[in-house]
Amino acid sequence: MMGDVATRAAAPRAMGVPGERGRFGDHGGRYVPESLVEACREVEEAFREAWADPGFRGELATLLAVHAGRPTPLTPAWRLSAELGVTLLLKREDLAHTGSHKINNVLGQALLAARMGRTRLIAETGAGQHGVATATAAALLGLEATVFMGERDVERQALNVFRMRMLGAEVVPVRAGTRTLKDATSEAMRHWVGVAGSAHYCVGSVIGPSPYPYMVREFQRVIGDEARRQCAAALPSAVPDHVVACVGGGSNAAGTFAGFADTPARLWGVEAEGGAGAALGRPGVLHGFRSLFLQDDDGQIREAHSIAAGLDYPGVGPEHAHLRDLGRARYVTVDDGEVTAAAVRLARAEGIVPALESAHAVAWVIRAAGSGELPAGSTVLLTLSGRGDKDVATLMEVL
Amino acid sequence: MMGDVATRAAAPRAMGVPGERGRFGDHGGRYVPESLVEACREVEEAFREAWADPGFRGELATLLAVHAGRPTPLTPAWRLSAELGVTLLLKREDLAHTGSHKINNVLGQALLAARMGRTRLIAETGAGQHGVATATAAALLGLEATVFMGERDVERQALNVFRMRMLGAEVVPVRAGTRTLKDATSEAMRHWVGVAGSAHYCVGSVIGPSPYPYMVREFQRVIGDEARRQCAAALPSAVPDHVVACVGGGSNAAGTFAGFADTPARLWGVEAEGGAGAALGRPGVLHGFRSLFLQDDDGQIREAHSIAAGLDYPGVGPEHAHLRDLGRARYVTVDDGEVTAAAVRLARAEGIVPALESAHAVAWVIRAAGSGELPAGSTVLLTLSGRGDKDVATLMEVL
Amino acid sequence: MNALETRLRARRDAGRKLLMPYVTGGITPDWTEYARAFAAAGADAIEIGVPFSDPTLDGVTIQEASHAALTRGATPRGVLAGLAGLADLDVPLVVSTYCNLVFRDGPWAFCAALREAGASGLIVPDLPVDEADEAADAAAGAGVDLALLASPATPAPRLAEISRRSRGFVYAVSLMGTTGTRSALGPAATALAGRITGLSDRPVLLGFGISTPGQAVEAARRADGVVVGAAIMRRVLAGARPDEIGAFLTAMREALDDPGA
Amino acid sequence: MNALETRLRARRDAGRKLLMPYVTGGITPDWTEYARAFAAAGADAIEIGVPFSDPTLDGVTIQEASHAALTRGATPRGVLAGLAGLADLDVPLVVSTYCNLVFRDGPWAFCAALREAGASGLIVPDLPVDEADEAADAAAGAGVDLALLASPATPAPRLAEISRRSRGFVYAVSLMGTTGTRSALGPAATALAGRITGLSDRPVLLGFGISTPGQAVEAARRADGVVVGAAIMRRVLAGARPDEIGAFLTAMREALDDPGA
Ligand SMILES: Cc1ncc(COP(=O)(O)O)c(C=O)c1O
Ligand SMILES: Cc1ncc(COP(=O)(O)O)c(C=O)c1O
Repeated sequence: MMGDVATRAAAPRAMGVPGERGRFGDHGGRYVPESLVEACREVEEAFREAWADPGFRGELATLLAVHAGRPTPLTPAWRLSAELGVTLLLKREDLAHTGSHKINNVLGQALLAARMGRTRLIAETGAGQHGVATATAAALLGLEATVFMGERDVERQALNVFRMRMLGAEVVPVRAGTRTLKDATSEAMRHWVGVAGSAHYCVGSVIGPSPYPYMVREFQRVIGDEARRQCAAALPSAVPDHVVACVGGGSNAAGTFAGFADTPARLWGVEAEGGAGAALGRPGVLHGFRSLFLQDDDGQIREAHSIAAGLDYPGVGPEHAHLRDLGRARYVTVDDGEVTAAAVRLARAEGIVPALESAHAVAWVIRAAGSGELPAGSTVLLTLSGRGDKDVATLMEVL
Repeated sequence: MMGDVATRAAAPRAMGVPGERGRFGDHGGRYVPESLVEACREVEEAFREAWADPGFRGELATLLAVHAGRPTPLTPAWRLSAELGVTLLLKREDLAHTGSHKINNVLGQALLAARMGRTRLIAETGAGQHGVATATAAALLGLEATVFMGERDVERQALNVFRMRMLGAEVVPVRAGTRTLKDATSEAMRHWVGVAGSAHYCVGSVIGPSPYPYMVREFQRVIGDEARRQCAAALPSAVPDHVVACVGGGSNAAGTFAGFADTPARLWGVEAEGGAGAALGRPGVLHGFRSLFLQDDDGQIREAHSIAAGLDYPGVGPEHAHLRDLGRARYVTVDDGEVTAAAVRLARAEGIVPALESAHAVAWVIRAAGSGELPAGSTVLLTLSGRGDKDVATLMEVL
Repeated sequence: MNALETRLRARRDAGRKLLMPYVTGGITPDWTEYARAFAAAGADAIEIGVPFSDPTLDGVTIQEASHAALTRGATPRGVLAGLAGLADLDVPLVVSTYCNLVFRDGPWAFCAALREAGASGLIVPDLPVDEADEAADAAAGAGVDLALLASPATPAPRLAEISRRSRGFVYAVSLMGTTGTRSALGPAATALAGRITGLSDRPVLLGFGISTPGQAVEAARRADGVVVGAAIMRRVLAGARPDEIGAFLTAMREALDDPGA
Repeated sequence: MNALETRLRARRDAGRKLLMPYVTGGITPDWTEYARAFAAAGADAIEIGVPFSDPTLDGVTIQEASHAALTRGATPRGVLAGLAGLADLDVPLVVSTYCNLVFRDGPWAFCAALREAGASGLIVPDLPVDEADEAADAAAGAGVDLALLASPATPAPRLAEISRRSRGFVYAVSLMGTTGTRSALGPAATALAGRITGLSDRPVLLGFGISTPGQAVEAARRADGVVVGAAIMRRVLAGARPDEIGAFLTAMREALDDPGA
């Protein structure tokens, strides 16, 4: 850990534009079949050009405002704060259209896809949140949508499958491998190879080949940018002492962190014990990027396990791996029991039933409050990435 | 209809403060057991005092903003507008916390209850939306909550029952009568009689004894006030030609209409064919107020039937009965088939899966667009009262 | 002063404690036999409920009775026709029902029909004094006494108004709750009766929850009499025949007449 | 120039069309027998897949084969040990696998292990040329040829770079898709082979979807040879023994040798 300070000082400004070939330190890159290199390059070029275009940004900002309900509020968790002895502010992505932060990214990519002349979106989904968001954006912009979903998830998430179909999307059950998110992602990539000229692959988190981790973070940074302004108005210190978000692939966390990377705020990513790519993973390459993955000694990828379907991914976005290397963010884990208890506690204290993914962040704050990690009196911004409606059936089983 | 103009001219300004004893023309009033008169009077006094207090209003406005996500956006329905030949703007109550406009009213009443020193909220609920909203507001303000729900609805809406319990509310199944909303409302009133000193009855719509219809309309007028401002920014004409909302008890419609009562906008309330108190009901008294109710020749109340649980009420708020008498608003009906088709169409065109209640308003616009009622080229504000997540299981059965 | 109030005052003034039993009209095919049994057991007035689909002030027993009667096909018209068949009884008949049935064809028509059926009183539990003007006029016009209800929560000036405007008697609600039997009479009950008798010399009947002779005696210490409803209907729903109800009321009558026994 | 490329060039220059069959290492207990059958049938090189849990560029057949091999307990170490047992074959062995397995202990260690096991070539389908520096150095250091893939979507300057930096041969991907048998070879396939041969004199093998002698002949018209994978593995998964696969390849060999026949 002695090296940390030097590394940090030497590091380029954290969370800026990634280095050459989409690198975040040692991580990132574009490890895709040659057949997809050109497609990725086109996405990158189109994104860089669009992102530099105030017209595109304005169009996206308008969609986010009039369709998705941005800005989302910053809610002081009065009662939980009093109980925990810290000042806890919740960034309410659960109030965004379709119920989570996923819509921010998806509207950005859908708009980009339309600008690129693509007529169809491809997406992978686990619990179905990203799939529903993609189907939503596609409907809104008059695009088609094909969503790949592990066969097991199709069975477990019948309601979301129906929502996607109602929104006009085609849902393709994936029978390969473990028949869950990891395999749906592989299948979406395979499918993209054949249709890259007409379809855009709408990746759901800060994962995938370059430029996806950067692009998705930029589309999600609206969370952090808004929260930064809102904290400035809500806190005497303007900037919170701690910034906390759950991490699956890491998009809500990346979007949140991006707003605070240049502040003294400590950044915390909370992972599921059984899907802790950043906290417990080892360097590797999957789905087009180099990062940290749960894997065995041979390099075979492990299946992730979490009560929160959205955290059921064995890896983590490359920028998180880099932030961990830099020591700029820290990654911690909570277990399923802590998560369900935290969900109930937040519901009772604040009248908010969080997504089980988001409850991971809450669980860690509950555990850490008052400890050396999160001393009493701290101010904490927590991104509540989604609402718990989708998880009620799961909770009914376990509570 | 020749009398209309005269009546309208002679009428007091529509949607102002109700007349003596909570009257809206012939309707309203306070037809409650003597044991509840004092409780109603206390609520009225407390409400009038609070509503005149900028401190209370400020506190409520803050809660609505930081907790419930207000203002909700006004979304131009681009694609559906083009298809229908009218300009359709959606007021997005589906994006409010807990998924519908119900939270607006409930936060107001919960804040009032706390101000009155009450420690518990009582509520009736049908599908569970108002119950979830009440449980939410109670949790947020540290109050207890008891929610009465027909036994049949408890079975049909298991997820919402669980949500309420997770939020800390007690859910009481009502075994009386038809075991649905009407009976839950009766039971909530019976229960209130015994505990009025310590508990506040949080009525879920613009129904009930005075001051509820007025108070709930005032708490919901935030919909109309926001929409009025948003329309002024979005429409060259500033005011839409038509304002449309679904009507169960009528709270989202009343809140919406309140923002446009003093404009030339035509007001349309859309009811379920099987629950059309305003369109098909006859004068009567139930649940503490005089209004229009579905009933037989003897005066026995009919059970309502709608695919949308929230419209499954045999009456309508007294102010709607009055607006109908005045000719200031018109009430129309759509059937279940039109409603499910409209829900699917909105999903596909705009990426929004509406609550089946809200889909009633959409269905009517789809039917009427281009007709004499809603001529081509009209501008239409439609309040989308809630999101369809709760209805996906129902839709899966019928589609 | 109409027939009902005249009769009740006279009996009270004669030192008798008043007993008004209740039956849900139409609960059985021969429901009027219950009224006859009430009369035989010494009832001073008989309350007949016209069942309503949504009896918001009733507890489970009378809810169930109303539901059963409606399921059997009971209608306001039918119940009033039954009443007309009781013209030979020398006991005032008091109809109780909810606003919606009174207002369906308007209170004037409803009260005229009551009169025609031989009823001399009317109770409408969801019609508080503030809303009672029209119904009171209609009742007065038909020569029917509209009895108003008072509750333990009613503040003093309002209680005075209710006592003043009530006709026939004042119906003192014994507790903050719905109809239904209770194991004990609360302290609010007799206190309310006392408050009313201090404001008006109109007969005061205490109701809600009175189910045993002991409770009736206790209630009648401050009130002029009692209403017994759910305690009867619970038995009727369990299958008790008119003579069995008669026996139950006879015991109550005796206790009221001789509280020391 | 390492062993693999030297051999392939020599054969090509001698006018022979090259045949590189593929087998998933560990797919059966005696999987190396398939490699022996390949050699016996006239393979010019043998591709051995080291199965990976998430084969994102493979179609259902090789996915299934990888899954089956892993379920049987196949590991990179085990597959390489199997390779070492094939040292007596006079056919270059080319290992194909995904980045993650190459990078697990680092490409230097991986390539050294390949070398030790007797492999002379390496294919990593998710390692495009831009990311290949370190692996290329490691392979070169170990004397292993890292063959790069080119696809119909690869633009001209990039194709030149791939052709230049590839070692052993250039792997021309016949179509925009995953591995797996196809009913016909698309026009993109031979066009790509032609584009590459115009840029470099390194042998060009066309792969993905080649499943019949006719397709092989067609492919070899512009390319220097073919890779046959899924067509073999489909048979293996269906239970075909090494001699049956040998017969299948013999037919292909004959067609390549005598396209006119
Ligand atoms: C509500 C919610 N939060 C978090 C996640 C995890 O994704 P990420 O780490 O990219 O934010 C998901 C993924 O489905 C989600 O639905
Ligand atoms: C989404 C939604 N819309 C409308 C209604 C009907 O209520 P109201 O007519 O009071 O707006 C409900 C009631 O539950 C509802 O949940």
